[in-house]
Amino acid sequence: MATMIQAIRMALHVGESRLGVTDIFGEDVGAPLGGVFTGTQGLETAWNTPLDERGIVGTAIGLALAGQKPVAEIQFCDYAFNTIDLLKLAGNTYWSSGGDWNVPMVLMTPVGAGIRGSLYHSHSFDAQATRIPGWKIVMPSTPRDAYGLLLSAIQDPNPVMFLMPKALLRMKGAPGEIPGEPEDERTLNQMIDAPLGDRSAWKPTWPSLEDLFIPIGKARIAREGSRVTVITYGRNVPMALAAAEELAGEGQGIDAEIIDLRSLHPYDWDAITASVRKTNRVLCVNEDTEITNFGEHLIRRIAEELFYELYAPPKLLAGAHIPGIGLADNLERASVPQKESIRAAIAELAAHEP
Amino acid sequence: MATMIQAIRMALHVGESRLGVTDIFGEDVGAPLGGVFTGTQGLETAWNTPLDERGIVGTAIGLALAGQKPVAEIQFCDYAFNTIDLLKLAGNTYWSSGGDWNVPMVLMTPVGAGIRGSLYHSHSFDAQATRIPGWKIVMPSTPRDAYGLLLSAIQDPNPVMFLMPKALLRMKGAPGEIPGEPEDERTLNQMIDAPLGDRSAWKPTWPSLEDLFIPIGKARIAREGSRVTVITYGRNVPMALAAAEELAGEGQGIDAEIIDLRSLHPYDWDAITASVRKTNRVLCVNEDTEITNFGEHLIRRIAEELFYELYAPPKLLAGAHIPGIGLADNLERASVPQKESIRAAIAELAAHEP
Amino acid sequence: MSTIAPVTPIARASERLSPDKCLQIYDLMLRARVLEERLITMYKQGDGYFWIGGPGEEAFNVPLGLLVDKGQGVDHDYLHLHYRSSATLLAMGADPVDSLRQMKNTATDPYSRGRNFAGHYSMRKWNVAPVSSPIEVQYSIAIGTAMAQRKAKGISIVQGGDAGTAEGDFATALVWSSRKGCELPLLMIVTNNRWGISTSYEGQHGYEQIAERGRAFGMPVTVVDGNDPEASYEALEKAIDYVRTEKKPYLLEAMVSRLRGHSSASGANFVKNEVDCLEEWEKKLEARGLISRAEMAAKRDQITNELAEASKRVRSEPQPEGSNIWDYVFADKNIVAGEE
Amino acid sequence: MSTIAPVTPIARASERLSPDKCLQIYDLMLRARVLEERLITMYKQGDGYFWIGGPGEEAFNVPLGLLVDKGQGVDHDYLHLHYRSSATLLAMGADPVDSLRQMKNTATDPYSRGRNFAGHYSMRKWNVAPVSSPIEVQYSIAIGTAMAQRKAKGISIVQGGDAGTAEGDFATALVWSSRKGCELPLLMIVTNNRWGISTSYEGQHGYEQIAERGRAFGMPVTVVDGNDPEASYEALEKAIDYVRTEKKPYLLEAMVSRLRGHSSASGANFVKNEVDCLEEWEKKLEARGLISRAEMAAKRDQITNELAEASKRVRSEPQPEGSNIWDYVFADKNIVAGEE
Ligand SMILES: Cc1ncc(C[n+]2csc(CCOP(=O)(O)OP(=O)(O)O)c2C)c(N)n1
Ligand SMILES: Cc1ncc(C[n+]2csc(CCOP(=O)(O)OP(=O)(O)O)c2C)c(N)n1
Ligand SMILES: [Mg+2]
Ligand SMILES: [Mg+2]
Repeated sequence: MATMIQAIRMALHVGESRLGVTDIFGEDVGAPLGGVFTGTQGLETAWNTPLDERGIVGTAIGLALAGQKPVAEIQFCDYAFNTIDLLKLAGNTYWSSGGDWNVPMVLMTPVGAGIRGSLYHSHSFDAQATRIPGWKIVMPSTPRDAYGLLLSAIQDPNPVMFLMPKALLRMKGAPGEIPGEPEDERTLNQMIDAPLGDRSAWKPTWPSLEDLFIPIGKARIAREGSRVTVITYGRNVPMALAAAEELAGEGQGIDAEIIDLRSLHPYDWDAITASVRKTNRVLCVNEDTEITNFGEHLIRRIAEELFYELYAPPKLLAGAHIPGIGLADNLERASVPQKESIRAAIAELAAHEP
Repeated sequence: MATMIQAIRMALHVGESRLGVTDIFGEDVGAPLGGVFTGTQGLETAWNTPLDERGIVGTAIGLALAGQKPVAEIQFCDYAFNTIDLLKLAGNTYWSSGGDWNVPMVLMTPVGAGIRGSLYHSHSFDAQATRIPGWKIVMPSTPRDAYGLLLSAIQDPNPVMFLMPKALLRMKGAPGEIPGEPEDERTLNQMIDAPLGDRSAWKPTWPSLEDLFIPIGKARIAREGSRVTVITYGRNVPMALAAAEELAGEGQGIDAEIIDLRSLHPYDWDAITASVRKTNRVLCVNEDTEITNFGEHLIRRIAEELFYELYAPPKLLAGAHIPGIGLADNLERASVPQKESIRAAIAELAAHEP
Repeated sequence: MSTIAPVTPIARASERLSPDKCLQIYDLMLRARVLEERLITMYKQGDGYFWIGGPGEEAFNVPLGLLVDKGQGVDHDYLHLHYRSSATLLAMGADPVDSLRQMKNTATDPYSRGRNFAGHYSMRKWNVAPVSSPIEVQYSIAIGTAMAQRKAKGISIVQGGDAGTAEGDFATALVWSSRKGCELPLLMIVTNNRWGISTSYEGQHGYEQIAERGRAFGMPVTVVDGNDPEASYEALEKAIDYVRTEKKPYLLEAMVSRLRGHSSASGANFVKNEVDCLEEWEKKLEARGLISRAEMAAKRDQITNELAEASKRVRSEPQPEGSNIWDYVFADKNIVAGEE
Repeated sequence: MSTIAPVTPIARASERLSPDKCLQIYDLMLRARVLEERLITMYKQGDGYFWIGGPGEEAFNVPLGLLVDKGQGVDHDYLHLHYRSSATLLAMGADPVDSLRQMKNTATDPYSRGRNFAGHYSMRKWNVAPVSSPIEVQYSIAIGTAMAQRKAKGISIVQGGDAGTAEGDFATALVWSSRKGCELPLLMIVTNNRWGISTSYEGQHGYEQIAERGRAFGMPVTVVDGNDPEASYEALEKAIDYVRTEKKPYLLEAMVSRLRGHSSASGANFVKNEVDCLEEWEKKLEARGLISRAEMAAKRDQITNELAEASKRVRSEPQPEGSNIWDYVFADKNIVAGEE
């Protein structure tokens, strides 16, 4: 029953206690706050950096080169765009040095809309991230996946980006889905959530967590279905599931398969292929802006390699191609996919006959 | 008969002499060098900045806000990746201020491979640029288009990015294609090219250049054809033309239509639609890395909106999705599209029957 | 404030402004404070999604607003502010109701049409560049307006917080504004409240005062007690005058308080362990016999009521439509260059 | 060098190194110079696409290479160099033939497998981080290795040019390395040749010497005559010793020459109006009676011939295959952490 942010915190604890994590750092990551979303509360190696994202990424690269295992945070992905050159460098160091230096760092950053974050707390990062070769990119949609993907990210010898869908950070998982978590939600909260008010004397009590390495590159079939394939990740997974359930409940035979990609690079082409061969109709859903979007890569590849499997034009549902996400609720909702628009897109695709 | 770089220089001269350009600046843009590709030699308002790309972009935004007309250069687009946040800001200022402030700046930067530039002088920028809403993005493939697009960029009240395909900068145009240029190539060189050696006393003599505003958003049909549509821009245009001519010369009826997009955002969807409806087969060619690539946007949209027009799977030919372009000739050639690979792709598409 | 290094002594003032000016400053400080309180109330009542603002900076920001040469174009001053600048805007004459509109993200919000957070001002008619959330980018942008003013009457003024000076853009402004022979008329202000969000000044800096960083670049630097409106007024007057006359850069650091925490994300409750400049100023004005406690209370009540009324009216103003997201993507006129 | 500010007096040396050390330095300076000349010849003969390197920096870079604690891991020194560091590498013991291989972009190039430009070294076994083309990013990365060394024996050394200090990353290194209570063992070196590519130092900086910028951060700063190997040796010894002992940052600026212009893009021809440190050193050694002109000439001939021979051999080494582009995209072992 951990929330996603608790799952992340527990994974970081496992990281620093037995996977060699030496430094967890970023703006407001250390005490007393423990991260603007509480993701780093109570961790032993968490510390506050200067307000300088370039310094954060540079430091992570340097620590990694020195054989450490850094986990760096950019407070919101919206503030990572002055570091793209450094991210590219982290991604090309192993290649440009002909295999001389690998860069084992993890970069975590909250992404996406859904919290009325206005222009600079609503950005997506998946399109940008998948454009940076040499990085592995993961993005969970459940607390369990968050835990298991973060452990794998920490263990990977390459730079790995861990995108945190901020609208899902308080989402609760199924009881016991994180191996070793206490049965009871309140027990967990009392063990690992910092108290309100003065925390100077507080220390967390960590449950005896077990390993769970969710392989990078493997998708999860979040719902089996036969009529339409929906390829999505992060915040849009529960939305797509809800849309699919609604449609299924209506008894029109609209049975959507939902692929939770989890790993954006490398991604699970086998899972995509198998599903498209089965349903013959495909929808990609994500929040990033529409032009030069990662979903467009997936659709381009599907159109190129699975053209003759398709009974309907492949479809993308993505963020509007506009300069920002506006604060007012109407603006935010009109800017990124919603359950209703996903539902309509699935229904529209399902209507196509071969 | 001007080269593309001369055409750019002449457009900048027109800009500063009658379109209100107040400042042309960047690293090594001013005297004595006049730009690493000579694009700013002899210009009155050209000056050298500190070695700081963030300062260059910030200064351009500020000058624009103050009612000036800046043309800023990033020496190689490879060095623009620490300024993406500022580029996003330039692109969102009109929108976020609800129409209060527009940002009339031009950013020019050389892009692409083809000069054995190794990792950091071979980058493309089209995928990155088209991901930044609020910008117009243009990229010429001929000296005439360079001249006409740059004049339009200068006149536009929005931020406009002028991508210079560096492999084509010395390419010569047809005589007289730039209105007002002298008939004779040597005359032009003597008028506007800085001498070797000491240039402290040199001043250019500018021809009486006429206006040519190539509309942003309009493609050019570089070659008419009926069997396959090739959508491309910049360096790949002459390559695609050569491939098409070779194929046409072989008399197998493989007649490719080449669309030189010229304007990447906004782009000419009408021209694309008309061509795809005619040929029913489509190939996108560009040098940027393959995943989350602008050509993938075009193909996704074509697959979505023109699905039933297609006789063959749409195809993308793009840069390999690897961390860099290697120096050795074999590496560079294997990394980005070449005439041979374009030719093979056209032929393969042409072979598909409805 | 024992940590202030002797090398850049803090500028302090004694009674030196006229009674009228003192009361004008008081009126504006009070209005700014009450406005922020109203915005916080709106947030707490669900009439807004997020609050960030400047309670604790009024004693510095009001003088700034009063001293600016307000107008449009290079012959007036450009302002590149951050999200704690409401008092500056009010002192310049902005309508506080517009701030309520931005808080409530109404379609009538003149600063961003319901798109941006509270405190993200934009006023081209007064050279107020759009406030944007990313920390410190305004320092790089201010270089450009200052460059456009090398031969004009106006100057550029850029302001940001202490933690943000760690960003490269702060160094960029120092480097670009001080190039020998190409100095820029740029006043750089750091409003130092000794906090990032939750990260304190201690352990993040290698010097006592941020102003030290200007010295290497040959520019005058001053640290001022930003909780004292008279000291602030004088320091700003001196700095602005220098920049306007010499056409050269100046770095001014103001020590201020953060009275409501970082933002609504940290609760926006009043903190008790920082100097409250308004309270201090009230004490001084009372001691000088310029205004009585009763008059102060009446004034506060009146402003509070006005804004409470206004916030009710704003509630009924229209929200933007979803389709509005497509407005203002591209300009078709060059308005900043005077095109109508 | 009349422009050097008195506030940070240039460190100069008189005869203070032993004759053996002097001759060792001479030997390495000469080898480095001849190597660069060979690389330029290769470029001019079409045996390479681009040349950039360090002729004119030998008197500083050789002492640096000799003084570094060479080895692998945090207990040795990390080096974050730029593209003019061949003399440092040679002084550390690198094989000059490997530089020829990188110039010719052969598959045997150990630094980048034919992928990167000449002078872009990478040697994990000696803690030499990969040289990358983007200016100044090494200053941000060096923070990380220095942080890993707070309790280790090694230090981090980062080096870059003068023009590049305008990038925010230079300020980032100053800020992060000097945080009170969290100082880093980081030696920052600026090799000041008073040029960007074609942009001269004049008019780009607001101070006489870049070293001034370190003062605000409370770190020791020195300017040294980088054309004098003895002064350089002493200044480096002092700086390295300070950083190693105190575990705190130090900023060292070395005034050097650029003897072949910026790169092959500007012709790579010898310039006559700059001090040639090798020539100066030869004069001194001759005056001190340590080596004769004839011996010098013989030595130079011998090295020149060796490298000419080597470059012929390198010509026949294999080029990388096109399919090699897919190698080394992802690591499957954590080699930097010691995994084999
Ligand atoms: C580039 C960037 N990084 C991070 C943030 C998130 N953030 C918002 S305010 C803040 C702290 C700012 O502290 P300071 O500069 O001292 O200004 P203050 O809020 O104290 O006035 C941070 C980290 C941001 N807005 N922009
Ligand atoms: C970020 C970045 N911007 C621009 C360039 C292009 N460039 C290569 S060297 C150079 C000049 C560097 O001058 P300086 O830092 O003084 O070093 P020097 O070459 O003089 O040793 C420039 C502008 C680059 N390599 N990286
Ligand atoms: Mg602060
Ligand atoms: Mg230099």
